[in-house]
Amino acid sequence: MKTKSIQLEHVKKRFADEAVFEDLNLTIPGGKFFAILGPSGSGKTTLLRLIAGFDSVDSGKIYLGDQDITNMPINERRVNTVFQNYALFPHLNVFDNVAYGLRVKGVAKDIIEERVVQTLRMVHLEKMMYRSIAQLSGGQQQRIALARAVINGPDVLLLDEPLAALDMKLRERMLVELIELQDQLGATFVYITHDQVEALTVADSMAIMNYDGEIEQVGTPKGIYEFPTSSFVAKFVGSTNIFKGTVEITPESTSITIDELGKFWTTAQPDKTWVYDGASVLMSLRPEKIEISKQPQAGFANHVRGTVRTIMYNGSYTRYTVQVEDGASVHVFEQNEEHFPQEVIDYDDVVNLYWQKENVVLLER
Amino acid sequence: MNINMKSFCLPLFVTLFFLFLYVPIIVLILYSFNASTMPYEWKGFTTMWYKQLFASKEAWQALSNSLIVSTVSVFLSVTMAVLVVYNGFERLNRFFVFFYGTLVIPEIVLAVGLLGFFSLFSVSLGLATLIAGHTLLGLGYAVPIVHSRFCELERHLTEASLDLGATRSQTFFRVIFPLLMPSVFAASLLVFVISLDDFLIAFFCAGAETQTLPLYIFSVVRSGGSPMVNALSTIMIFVGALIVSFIALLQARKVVTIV
Amino acid sequence: MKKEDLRALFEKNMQFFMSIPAFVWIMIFFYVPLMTILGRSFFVRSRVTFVPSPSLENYATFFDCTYFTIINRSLLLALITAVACLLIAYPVAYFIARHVKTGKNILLFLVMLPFSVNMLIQAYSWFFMLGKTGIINTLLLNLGIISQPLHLLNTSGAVYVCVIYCYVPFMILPLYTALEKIDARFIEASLDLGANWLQTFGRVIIPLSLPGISTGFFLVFIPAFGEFVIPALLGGGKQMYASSLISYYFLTTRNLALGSAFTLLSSAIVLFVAYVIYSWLKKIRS
Amino acid sequence: MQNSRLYTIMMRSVMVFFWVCVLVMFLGFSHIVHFFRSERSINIFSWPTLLDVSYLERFERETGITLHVSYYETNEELFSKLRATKGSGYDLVIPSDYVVELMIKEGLLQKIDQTKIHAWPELDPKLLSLYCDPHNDYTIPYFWAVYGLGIDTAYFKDALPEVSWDLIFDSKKIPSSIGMLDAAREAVLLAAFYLYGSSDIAMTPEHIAKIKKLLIEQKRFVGAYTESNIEHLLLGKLCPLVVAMGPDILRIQRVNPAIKFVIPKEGSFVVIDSFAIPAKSTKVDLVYEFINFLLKSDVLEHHRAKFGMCCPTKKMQSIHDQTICPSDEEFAKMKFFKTTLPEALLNEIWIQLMAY
Repeated sequence: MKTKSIQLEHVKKRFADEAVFEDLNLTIPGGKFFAILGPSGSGKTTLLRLIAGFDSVDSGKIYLGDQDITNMPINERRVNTVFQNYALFPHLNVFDNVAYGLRVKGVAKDIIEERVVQTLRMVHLEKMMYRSIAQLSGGQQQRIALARAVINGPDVLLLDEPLAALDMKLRERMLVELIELQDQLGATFVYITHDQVEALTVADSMAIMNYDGEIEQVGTPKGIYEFPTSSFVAKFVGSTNIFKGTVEITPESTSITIDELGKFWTTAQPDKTWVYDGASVLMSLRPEKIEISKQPQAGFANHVRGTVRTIMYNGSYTRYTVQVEDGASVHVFEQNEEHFPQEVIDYDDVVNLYWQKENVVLLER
Repeated sequence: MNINMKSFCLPLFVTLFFLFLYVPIIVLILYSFNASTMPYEWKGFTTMWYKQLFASKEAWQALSNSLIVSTVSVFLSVTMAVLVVYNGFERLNRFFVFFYGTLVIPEIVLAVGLLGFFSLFSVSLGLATLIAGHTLLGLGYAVPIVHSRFCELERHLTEASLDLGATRSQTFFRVIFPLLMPSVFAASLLVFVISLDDFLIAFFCAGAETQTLPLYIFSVVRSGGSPMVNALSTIMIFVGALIVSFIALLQARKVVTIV
Repeated sequence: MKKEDLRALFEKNMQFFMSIPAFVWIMIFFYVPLMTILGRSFFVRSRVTFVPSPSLENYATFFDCTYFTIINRSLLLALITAVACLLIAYPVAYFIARHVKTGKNILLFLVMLPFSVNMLIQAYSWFFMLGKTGIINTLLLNLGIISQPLHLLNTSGAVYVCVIYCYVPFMILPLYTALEKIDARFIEASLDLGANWLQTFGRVIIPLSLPGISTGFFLVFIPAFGEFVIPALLGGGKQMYASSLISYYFLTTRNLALGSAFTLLSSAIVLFVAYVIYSWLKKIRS
Repeated sequence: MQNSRLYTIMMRSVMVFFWVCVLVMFLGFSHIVHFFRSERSINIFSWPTLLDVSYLERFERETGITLHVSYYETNEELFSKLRATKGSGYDLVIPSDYVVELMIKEGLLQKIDQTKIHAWPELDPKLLSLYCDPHNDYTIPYFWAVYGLGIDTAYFKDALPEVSWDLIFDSKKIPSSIGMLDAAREAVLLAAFYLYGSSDIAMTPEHIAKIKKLLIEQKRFVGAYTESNIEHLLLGKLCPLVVAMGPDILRIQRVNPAIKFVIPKEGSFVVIDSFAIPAKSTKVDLVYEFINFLLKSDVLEHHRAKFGMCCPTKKMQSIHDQTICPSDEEFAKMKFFKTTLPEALLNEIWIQLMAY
């Protein structure tokens, strides 16, 4: 199974009045699960439609492996798509839907029969072979759409928010199945979603797109979550606290002074050129990286005091909003490890917030 | 008081209404069996008018003209409608309002316009001009019906089929056409009935040689009518009833929605 | 332009090529004829030079009371037919929509059946109803209401009755759909708030069915104005309606210029009157 | 990039042009059929009630000349079609006398050679040298008929009124309801004849006003304006008296003998349909052959029996039904529907009558 990467170079696309992509460059590694995450309206679906060939680029090139598929007709691209609302053919039953791709290419009947049974077994729906589409549930329809695409052995499988219509439990189970399927087939999966949990769990690597259709960051899920390169990525993937402040660099330490909040230590960040003495930067601090307690704690580089304003119990964790002296509020996540914790934090309690200086990320914008 | 008014007057009014609707037709059918040549007195039961009708060359000529024109214009208008809806959907969508013109303008303006147009280019009136008019009428009905059905279709079906490797024509014949089939069928039936019944366009654009069924009936009825026309009307009533019940059946099974 | 470039270009525009015939047909057989009507009515070809020059000469002939009586007669026919159809169709549509529980489709089918019959035949059937020895006359004679047969045929009364007869189904369908759509809860709410049956009818049912009424009205009004067959068959050639005058110009006297001008004039008037009624109905609705 | 846009536009206009050509071919189809018509064929344009199809087939069998017959409903239709094609497209037309005058003025007809017509000497002299073609250079008289009154004698029982045009114009003498002609020219000229003894006079505005008043007064009594529906009026007892042509009443008489055709004493109108050859026709000798066939006495007799019209030859005079084909001296009193009023004025009067 040759693994084909996808390359988009200087892609420009305009729809009537507004430009979706001005100058898009993206490389999607072959044979991997690649997620494209972005708010709705960021043009991620248009990106998918460009790769699939439903829309044509205004200028720029798209490569599949080393083959230029920019103007190749839809049906000649070794690319298959799973649509958000499945687009199963209502007048065909399950067998005919799955067999459609092979039938149009004129594959022999018996081979079709065998391939369909094998693919349906892969999605655990071999019993549903001759059912009509209307009789299937949402999850089953989604799996049939998947089977219909996968049976053609494409180099690239495009998934346009395929789990959007499913309930939470079913979605988790489908994510696992997708990952197994990708390992089994080895094809390049391109997964479009606006749900960060899906993206983080399923992707080997992913790209974040912002509202203007630009790619903010490309990297592994861990890389993007832990070390976002812009406040947009930080806020969009997971939630975070953003503070504006100025940097102070001394030979042995680097610190950042947040207006009215005080001075906090951070690690030296030599690779970031825009971090110099006196530069005004943004500081991103993940809520789960903050330790909250009424009693003072030791061993933490940074500390600040505040009063608890809201408490949201969320089952596996509790989310506090703590208001610090100058009015800024800080979100803190705390894992509920015990049924009966020693220290119970309540509304309007005065608490201490501690965090290590390594857990802070400086951002330019 | 008003409760029994409603429960008594309304049903009475409705039965009177149905009488008003059906008595003329029943009388018409009855008189088709009337023996007297003049449709005034009842002279006993006979079916000779049906024999005479089947023997009359002119009636058969009118019927064959009508059938030729109707089938050709149904075929032309429905094929063109399906082609324009399937192929023109993405880019030419905003031009679809073009097709609704024929429904708004009174039909006499259509007929008169065609006659003026044909005489301007000295096109000799005949079957061809009649087919042109009826196909135009047909397009006015077929395009909206097929277009509304096409809009109901899942937007991505065409793309899904292309994505799975089918060519555009394979997509059309394997996915789009089967799904459009009910509306195509309903449109053809409707256009066929309209073309068969159309009088105005035929009256202006058919010229003297080609006589369609409505023109034949009109010329006979205009000169006082004859029981043969009664016989012909009875047959047309039953054929019409068959077609309407067929459409009602289709509609009952939610296959096709026109109304 | 090499050969295969041409081929590729054709391939790319194949969709355009397949979708064009419908547009060409509509353009040539609808919009061009309309232009010829416009052209003929506005341009007068001087007898001598045959050079068409724009002039309102054709329209001038129509600013005379005879032509307006003809148009008024058609407008009156259209208006009376529409109102009569409304008064006849509304109770029937209401009965079928709200009172009939089972067999709604059968009743609707029975309403639609005469509609499937050609209008010519419907007109012809009224020959037998209204003739001197027709059904109505014999009925009235037998009942002794009249002494000798009435003169019903070849009168404008016959034309009105037959036009109403032919156009009632056009009115029933939109009314039926509008009445059936009214949610029973509104009626219950109105009754619950103390309104009696008549008030509910006036304040809830009729306003909510106004869309159906206006659709039905126009489905009857505009075609009834252009009615040509029924006056020709049952009117005894005594009174000219708009369409009969149009056919007189086009077929009998072959004066296409005046015919086109009159067609445009009468269509403009009927569409204008329709618009006035439409906006009046809309004002009631809001 | 720019020229591909240009090519697309060019390609698309070629496509549109292609479909337009297909359409033009579709419409012109009937014209093309005209071209391929065999040499030995003639196009005839005539009234529907003049030629019997079975006899046309007999002619085709005997001579091998194929006949393409098309029909017109009114003289105006014939005249406007011939004028539109400048006298081409047809080889033989059969216009009524008042249209012949117009056609000759517009140069739509070509001269005929009287020697080629075998039956020429037998033609009834009273039908020759008419007002519209004094020297018969362009026309050969064929069938003719006279207007008059169709009376249902059963209605009047024995008190048959004295037959005159008062019966349809004088409000005191008009019976309950009458059938009137539904053509502008005939009705207006008939009214002029009733008022002024002849329609061949210079019409002044007062004349026209009086004609209009007369027709409008008469409208109250008119059961129906029709020429094709008189059978229904008479037999259906709707109108006891109708204005009609002789042959039509003759046909009704076969069904109900009580219906008689009478020519009013003041005289009436006669309409003569005659053969004429359009200016641009090239098959003149074939046409002569066809005319000679139609003027043969047995063919004339068959058409007279079938349509009831009066024959053009003297010899047939004797077997005519005297009531509908008047003798020579009565014929002298007959008038023609000569065009004494401009057509626009005729139509205006008629529309005002109809609008009333």
